[in-house]
Amino acid sequence: MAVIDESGQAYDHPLYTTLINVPGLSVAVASIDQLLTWGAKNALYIFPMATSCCGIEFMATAAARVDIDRIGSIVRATPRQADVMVIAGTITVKMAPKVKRLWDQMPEPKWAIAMGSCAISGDFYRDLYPTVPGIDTILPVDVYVPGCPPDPQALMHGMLRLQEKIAAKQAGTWRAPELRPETEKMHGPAVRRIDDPERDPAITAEQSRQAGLQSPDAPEGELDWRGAEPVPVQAALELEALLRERFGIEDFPADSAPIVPRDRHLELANTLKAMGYSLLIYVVASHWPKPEGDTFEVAYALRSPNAGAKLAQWRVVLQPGETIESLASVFAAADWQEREQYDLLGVHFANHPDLRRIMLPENWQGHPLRRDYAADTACRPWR
Amino acid sequence: MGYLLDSIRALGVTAKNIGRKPVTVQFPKVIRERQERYRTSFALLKDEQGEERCVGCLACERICPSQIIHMSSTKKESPVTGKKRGYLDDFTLDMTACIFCELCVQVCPFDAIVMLKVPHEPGYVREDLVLTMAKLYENAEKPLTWGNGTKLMEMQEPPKPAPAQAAAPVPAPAAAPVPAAVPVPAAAPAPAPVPVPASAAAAEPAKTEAP
Amino acid sequence: MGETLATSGGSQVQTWLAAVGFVLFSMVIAATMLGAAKLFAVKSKKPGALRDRPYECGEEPVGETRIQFHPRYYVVALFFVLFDVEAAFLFPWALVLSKLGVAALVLMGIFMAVLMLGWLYALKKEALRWQ
Amino acid sequence: MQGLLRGLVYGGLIITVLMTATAWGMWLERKLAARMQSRIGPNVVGKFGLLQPVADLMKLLQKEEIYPIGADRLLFDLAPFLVTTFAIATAAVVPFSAEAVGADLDVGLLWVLALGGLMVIPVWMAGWASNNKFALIGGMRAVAQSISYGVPLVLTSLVAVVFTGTMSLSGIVKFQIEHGWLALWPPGPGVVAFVLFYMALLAESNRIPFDIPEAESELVAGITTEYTGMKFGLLYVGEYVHTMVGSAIAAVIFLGGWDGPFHIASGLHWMVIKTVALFASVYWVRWSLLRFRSDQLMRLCWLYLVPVSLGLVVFAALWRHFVLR
Repeated sequence: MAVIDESGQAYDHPLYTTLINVPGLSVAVASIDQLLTWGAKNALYIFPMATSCCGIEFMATAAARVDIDRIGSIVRATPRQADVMVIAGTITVKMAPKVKRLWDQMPEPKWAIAMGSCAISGDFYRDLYPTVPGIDTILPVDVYVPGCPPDPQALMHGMLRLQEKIAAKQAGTWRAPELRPETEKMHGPAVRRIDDPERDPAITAEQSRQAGLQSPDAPEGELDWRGAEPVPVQAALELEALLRERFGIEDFPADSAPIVPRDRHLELANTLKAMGYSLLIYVVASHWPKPEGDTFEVAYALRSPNAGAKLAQWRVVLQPGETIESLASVFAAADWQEREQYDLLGVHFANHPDLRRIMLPENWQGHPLRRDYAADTACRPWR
Repeated sequence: MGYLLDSIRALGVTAKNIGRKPVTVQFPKVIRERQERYRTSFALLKDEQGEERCVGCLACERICPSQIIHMSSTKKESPVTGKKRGYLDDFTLDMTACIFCELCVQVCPFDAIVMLKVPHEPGYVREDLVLTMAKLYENAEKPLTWGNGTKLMEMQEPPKPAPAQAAAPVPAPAAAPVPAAVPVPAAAPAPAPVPVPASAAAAEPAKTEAP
Repeated sequence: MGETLATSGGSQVQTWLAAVGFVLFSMVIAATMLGAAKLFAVKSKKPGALRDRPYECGEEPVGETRIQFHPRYYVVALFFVLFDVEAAFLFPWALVLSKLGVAALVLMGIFMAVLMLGWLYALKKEALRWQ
Repeated sequence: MQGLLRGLVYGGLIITVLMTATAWGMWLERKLAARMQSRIGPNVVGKFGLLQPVADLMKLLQKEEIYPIGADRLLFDLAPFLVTTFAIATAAVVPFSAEAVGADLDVGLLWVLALGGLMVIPVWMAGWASNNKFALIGGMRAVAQSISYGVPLVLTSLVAVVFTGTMSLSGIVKFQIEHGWLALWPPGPGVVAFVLFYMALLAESNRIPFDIPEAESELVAGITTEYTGMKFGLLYVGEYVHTMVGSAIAAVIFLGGWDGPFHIASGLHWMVIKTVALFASVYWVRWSLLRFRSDQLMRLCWLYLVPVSLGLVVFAALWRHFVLR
């Protein structure tokens, strides 16, 4: 088993290296070698790293129509018994260390198939803050299966290509494909973007003019997405009455929820819960950058599931430096929803039992849903 | 008891299945026939005079949601028509991040870029998935999908009053080749009435034998 | 049917030896397969830093692995001992049943009845109810 | 010494055939499972995919060996070795025909039950040594399940002992040749005993619907989670051999062993047919049914199987005493 990797040897084979040097044994070794190679390529157990829609196609590959079992591949749930990792789906920055760990836990000889655009390059999420621009930035990929998602037959084709590669590699005849110099270190798509600063805007304009096309920036006409005026329902009236009488609020905007003072927000939640609004629907924050500092608006919605499914909504406006009382003591569901708002927007909830990041890695810098956060902010080690 | 009866029924179902013919399509031997509107991968077409259809108008490059199309072109005199028009210097379509939305085909005013029915081959390096201009023109030989820019745009326009001589029932757009003289979309300049693209798209049956 | 028991005697030694030989051979087979794996298995040259960590779906293992278990497993073990010892008593009884007559039948009936009383008690105490 | 030699030679022969049969039993299982799901199953490696087990073996041989941090290395290595040894050694006393028997012990049944019961130990070893929570939980459940279902297994085979008055497996077959197969005669309890034995067999060999220790959807791969390469292979093969030998024993105890129906063409081939049919039926059940929950499993065993099998023993004793004489 000449296990030559293009980047040196990934694994060692003590028996082979000992026996090949014994004169007269080379024939025996060669035949054992062929047998092992044949085995290696015909019993590829798969470890599915299915994170999104490609995973569904992956399942279909194991199902009746394509039947990956035909070539001897079965799916094992543990990396210890797998030979191929099929990365099917978008890998986020938080997922990437886990994928790497699972890859490490697979025993040699091992192979990887990147299935679908997201796994190959990050697809059109590739410039966004949470996306790894291609799984080959963290582990060596042997076969890329294009598609969005690739259909099961394409994955089967990928497995066959992998078999060819294993045969060639273990026979020592594998030669890495020659790369064009400009794409040799390609970690993003080979294509430059339209907003690439190296592009001459004059060329773009000239090409458009030649084609007789209008400027693509021309407005497409006014779109009116606004629907009918919201109809006041009984629940809204009930809430309005409550807010008027108990909280002394007079301002009820027609198109959005009433604003409740920060210090009485917890009291309102408790009152509403006592009135039967027992279900927390959402906690959503929004960010308003202002010259004097960042203002946040946190919107809440409660629902009473029993009494005619009434909905109560209100907002709390946070001036720069202010925190908001957590609702986790009233509604258990507020716990993780508030964590999410903290994670993505940096809103601080006072007296929250466990205010940690929930979606992004613990060591993430900044809060990506703030308006001043650039979508393609640098993220180690990928960008 | 219910579990027992259900178990027996389950055993019956599997036993019945053993006698059935498997539905598996044995991939390398038999290539499964694609659906009518199945689309993957791309090709660039040439017209009947052997001229490249693409004039480098950037419509596809601009609309691509993944921003994976890149082209550059120069203006030259056409040896066929004698008029000045754009010619591609380079055209790259990066399949590593394509989402097969078909928008590039829909916006093409010259029916130059079309999609294929056969998927792009899996590759060993990312670069294998980059469709260069040469590869795109080679791909024109493969089975194409039915749709090109003109047909797709026609589909989305409101139905026009039928011309007097074409009173015959209009064939379904999916299967029928386009009539010789299609009305040109208003946006496009008219480089002669848009000729029928090699129209292999609709006519060519799906390949089902071994490659 | 008692012949096998009666006539066995000396020849059974050879049979037992044969059984031991069989076990030896099965050990040889298992050892051969493990040994062959030692010979042919490849070795990673640059093992990933996390290769030897216990598998926990890609996460860092949380807490101790070898933890205390629910006592219901212990109850099951007790029951097993009870019933298996009973079965051990039943085997010789079953072998010589035809020779002993009704007395053996009655005695063993009482034995089983006592055992089932214990079983009923456990049932009532819900010792066998998991969850 | 002569006996030892006989054991080695006969053992070698029987074990080789058994292992080969098990290897292609795996192929048979994959093919059967595939056909039950309207698939084809392995058909690329060799004609009809017949070389698939060989390819699997070759691949497993060359996989890297990994010891997880904190693993008990001795137990970790010993477990697959013992699983395979015990599974194969059980076959020592199984009479495949009047002659083809490794060692026709007069307490053959006890040998089978003892070695089958010993399987618990390496399984728990594997679970404990891996230093993995999935493996540990799998091992714990495996122990609970195995010892629980060991009781009906012992009691139902006791039914056969009560009927036949012998614990030698070939003696049991000879009795059945004389008096009719135990699963059919006496009518009723024999069938029940056979069904209970079959269920206990499924549980002992960790097959669906009793595959709680493996439970892919909950425990990743159960006790084998941390095992790589050939050691995983041995644990896997051990289970299949266990199933195969269990099927053979069920055929011997309840289905008349090498006796043909109505004594037609009795011989080794009948034993092979019965064993393979039982083996295939185990996988038929496996690919058709759902898994029991852990507590349902325990309840089924202790609430129903144990008392029913005890009742069968009592019935057998009465029948033996008053009918057979």
